[in-house]
Amino acid sequence: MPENVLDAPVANQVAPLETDPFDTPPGDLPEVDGDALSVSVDGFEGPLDLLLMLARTQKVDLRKVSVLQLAEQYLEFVNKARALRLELAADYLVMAAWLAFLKSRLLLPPPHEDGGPSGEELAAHLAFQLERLEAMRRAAAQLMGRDQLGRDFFARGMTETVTVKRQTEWTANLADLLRAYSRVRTRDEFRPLQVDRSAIFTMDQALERLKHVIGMAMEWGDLASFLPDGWSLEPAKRRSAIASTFAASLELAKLGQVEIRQDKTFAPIYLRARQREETPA
Amino acid sequence: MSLDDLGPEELGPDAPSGVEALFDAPPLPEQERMVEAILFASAEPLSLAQIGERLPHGSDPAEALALLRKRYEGRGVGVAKIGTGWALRTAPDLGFLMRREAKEVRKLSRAAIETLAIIAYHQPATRAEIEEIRGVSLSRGTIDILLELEWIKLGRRRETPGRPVTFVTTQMFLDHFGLASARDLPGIKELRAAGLLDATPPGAEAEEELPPGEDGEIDDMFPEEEAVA
Amino acid sequence: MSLDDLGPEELGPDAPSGVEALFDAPPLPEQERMVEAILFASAEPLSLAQIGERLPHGSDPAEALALLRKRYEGRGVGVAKIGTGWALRTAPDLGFLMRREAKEVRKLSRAAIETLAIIAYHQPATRAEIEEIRGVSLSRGTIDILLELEWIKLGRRRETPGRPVTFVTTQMFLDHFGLASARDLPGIKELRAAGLLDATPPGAEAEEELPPGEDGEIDDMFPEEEAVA
Repeated sequence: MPENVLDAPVANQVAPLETDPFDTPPGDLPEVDGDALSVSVDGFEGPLDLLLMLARTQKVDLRKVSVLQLAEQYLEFVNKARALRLELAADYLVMAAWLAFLKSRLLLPPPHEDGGPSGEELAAHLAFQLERLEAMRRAAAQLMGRDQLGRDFFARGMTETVTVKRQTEWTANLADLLRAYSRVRTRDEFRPLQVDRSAIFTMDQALERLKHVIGMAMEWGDLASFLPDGWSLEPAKRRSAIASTFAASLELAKLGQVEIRQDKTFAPIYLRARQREETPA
Repeated sequence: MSLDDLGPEELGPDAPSGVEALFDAPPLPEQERMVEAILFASAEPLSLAQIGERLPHGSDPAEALALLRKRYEGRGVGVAKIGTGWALRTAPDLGFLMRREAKEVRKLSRAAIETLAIIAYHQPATRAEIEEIRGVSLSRGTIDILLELEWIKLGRRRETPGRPVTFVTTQMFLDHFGLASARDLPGIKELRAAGLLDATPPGAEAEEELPPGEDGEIDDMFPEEEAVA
Repeated sequence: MSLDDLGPEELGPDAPSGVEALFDAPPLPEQERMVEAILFASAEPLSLAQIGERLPHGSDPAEALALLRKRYEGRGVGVAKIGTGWALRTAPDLGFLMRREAKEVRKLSRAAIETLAIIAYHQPATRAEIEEIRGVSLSRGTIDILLELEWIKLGRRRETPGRPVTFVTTQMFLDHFGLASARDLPGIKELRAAGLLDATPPGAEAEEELPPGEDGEIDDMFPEEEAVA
């Protein structure tokens, strides 16, 4: 079993990445310190980021990283986090499941030709992804470490030489253009909703109808059976009728005219007229 | 005599390096380079004292500036005295080359950029269509500015009653916005994904944006606009 | 022999002025002065063609620029190549003198910096490719900050299902980081040689079961990714 990464002080392995002076505001850093109890995935940008950090604890060239060992390290991390009842985002769990699958492929003898990729191929691809991510991080740090315009080297400070002919140049950039279009289209989406009223069964209508028919319903009846004729077939009309009839039934329950029953969540809702004789006066 | 009193003349360009060198002014040619960079980058003319403040301790700004003025004599750019300060300026006799630089750069108005965006996405677009999408009538100046910038031009007339003129974007438009073609403009979903569209009103995700420039019929292009009062 | 055939050499700097001289290009040293003034006055890099447009008819902008570059070698200000353009910029080693000119640069998030690097090294890059390399989905605001800075722009749509938009870096990006071209990005040759700018490990089989979180998008850059479990 590899060393327990949760217990290992790994901060120093993370360090090379954090030397990038332009980034990583405080709080952005992965937080895995010597204390076994402080397991946090908050600082990681997803499972791949966490895997990369774990891979670094193997202290080998990323090309030589043991993917099997890495899978175990990750699964152990996830188990630990779960034991501590930490909420893990779904993608961490998906990655855990995939790594468990990869582990089994790596450990079991190669299956008969099922056409799927071998465990080694999957492992090679994962190792490649880690190496590529690390390479991009290093490239990003190198890029930001370059001399930058307006900080290390400069364009001319004064803007205008000759003011012979005043000419207005209108300018806009691509972000302006795209924002403008977004704005126009959003405004469109916020226009007052105009619904085809024919598909709407209003609550007033439902209340009127329910008041009339509930008086005859001494037995429990499914809410759906109280819908007006012709409103149950078309989905849009049915939805509207159910919503308004349900709202109307709540209203009548408040007034003490109706009783409502539902056996469990999402079970059918039953209504009946309030049984007067059972009510203590 | 302290090191600070040593001008570069005393030490010369071959002054011994070492601990003391940290406190020495750089050689005069280096100071001249420095004055050149300082004047170039400064947004306003600088006095000799201001130049001196920016140079390493012990430098001789007057001497360095004199060298620089000499170097730029007769060049396309020169060291000019402006009030009590010094600045790099283009040579007065070359002013005729610079006329096009004398521009006042202003951000395009909101109406103009929205109009432009609608034309870019829905081209060819008529004035009525632009007004319909923006929900306000279009002022004359808006289209004029865009035409003048040569970001839009007239397209074919629409073969509908009244045969309205249409507007389309130009190659200059593509050049200015760094686009390979109008078809490369992102759709609504992609705009939202890029964070350029902030609000997501309920039900909005159903909307599928037509890729621009697909040349759809006008009726296909604005299907949801019919309900507009 | 027409006057247009006369190079500046034939006429010399002392060529008689008058009506004919209007049609001659000025002598090369004068052209160099002009290029100097033109570059000096322009805030943005100018291409050789743009410089040529501003020079008198018959001038040789390439030759004049070559002379100018030589003249500015080792100076406090230099002629920098930025993409397809040229601009005057202060020498990077003198940056410390210009501290007070330095603008407060917006601190970019780690996500934005990595996204920029991925676009720069893998361009043109789609959103899905950026997400696949980083292993997380792009948060809102990342792309739009880079667009706002004008460090990236839209490239051609990928001609694959969904026709996703692509992103490429701009000349402003090159200018900001002092790069002559995207080929001069630090370490790009090594990364390419190591296969790290490819979609799959060297020698990998085309058909693969990929780790989760991959989009399986088909395109030029990642042609093998279609098979996702």
